Amino acid sequence: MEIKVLAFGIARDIIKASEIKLELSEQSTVDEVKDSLVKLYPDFNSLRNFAIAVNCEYVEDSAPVKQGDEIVIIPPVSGG
Amino acid sequence: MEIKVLAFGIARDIIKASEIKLELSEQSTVDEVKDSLVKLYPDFNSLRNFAIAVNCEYVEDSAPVKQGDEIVIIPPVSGG
Amino acid sequence: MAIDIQLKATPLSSDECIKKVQDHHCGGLAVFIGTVRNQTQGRPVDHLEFEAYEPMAVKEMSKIAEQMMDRWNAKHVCIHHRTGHLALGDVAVIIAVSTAHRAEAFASCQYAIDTLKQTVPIWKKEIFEDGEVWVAAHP
Amino acid sequence: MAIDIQLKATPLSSDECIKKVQDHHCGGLAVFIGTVRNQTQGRPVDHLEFEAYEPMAVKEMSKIAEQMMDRWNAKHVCIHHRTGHLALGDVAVIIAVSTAHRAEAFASCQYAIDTLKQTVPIWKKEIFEDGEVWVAAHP
Repeated sequence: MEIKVLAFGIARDIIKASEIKLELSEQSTVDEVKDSLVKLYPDFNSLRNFAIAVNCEYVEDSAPVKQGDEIVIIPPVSGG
Repeated sequence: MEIKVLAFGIARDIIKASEIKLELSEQSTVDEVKDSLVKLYPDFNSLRNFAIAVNCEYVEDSAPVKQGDEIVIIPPVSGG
Repeated sequence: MAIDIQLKATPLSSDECIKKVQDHHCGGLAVFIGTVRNQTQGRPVDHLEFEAYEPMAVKEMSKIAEQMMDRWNAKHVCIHHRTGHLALGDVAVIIAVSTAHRAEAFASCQYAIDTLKQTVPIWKKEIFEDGEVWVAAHP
Repeated sequence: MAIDIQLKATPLSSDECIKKVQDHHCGGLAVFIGTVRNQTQGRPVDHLEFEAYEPMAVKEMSKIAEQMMDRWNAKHVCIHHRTGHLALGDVAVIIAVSTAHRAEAFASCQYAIDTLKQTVPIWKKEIFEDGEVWVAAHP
């Protein structure tokens, strides 16, 4: 399946776009989203950390992702 | 010696004036100021506590008072 | 470093207090605002009167500000306290402080209001339709 | 009980936030104001850009407000956060809370800013004359 991933902050600079489409096997998890990102863009390894939000919630790496989910890369936050 | 004592808040209500003159022996202390007040106005016993300030500072009961000092009755404060 | 202590008979402005302590070298700015509440259960308060022994009240509030600087490295401190006639809901006190780090802003601001309520010679009287009472005077 | 959460590209008003939480049943009203500082040592910052993943940022700030109500009995909570272009000294965030007792106001306000800085998806970039950097992105 093809999933769309949105990027903010330094993640947008790393992928040089505000969204990217990833080709993942059915029944993938957040872990596989992260692996794909790091493989395509090794600069993600240089971050202090990065999380993935699915449908506006932080989720575990083992959480499933499916087509149509709003999947967002959350680099280290620095608000406040 | 005669000393002047100022009163605020409920202390002013108790002595029914904003100041009172007390006749004390030379080399008196705050303790004697308090004793005189309680003797003259037993209602001071009904307060949660009361302190005496000398020249704008809280002082111990053993502190001396002398003519010309600014002596003030400080009933329980309730600002803020 | 600045300390601004005021006792005033006119309404307090949180905006004014905040402006006095704002500093772009300070990551923490905390404010406490004390509002007049009905303290005597079950009797409707008409209004309140705040009275201060002014020179000593200012001196005690200045001591608090100095302690905030000594113990928590507060950079700027502003303490404004109302006197005179207040209605329920009016602001009686504002304490604003700025510090390099936010934990110190909260800790010093809390210390300030806790200490103010114990040491600063200011008294409030609640006035009811049928009488009045000095708050906290009796056990 | 009221919660007011806003992400806005225009200047924040402490006055507005305080008004939203003022309540004469509440003895404690605490405010935290976060001002933009120069975070990268030794390089003069020209300005900053704050970017938010808006729906989730609002949701995470709402969660914080709900926790303030659940854990500290906060009565009213107001959290406003800036986005877009900010200069040094501009206000980036205001958190105002009112509670029955003042200790809860301080504790919940401090929890709110500590948590916001860890969980709310907002990012700031410092822009220098000769480059820019996303704050806190790298170890």
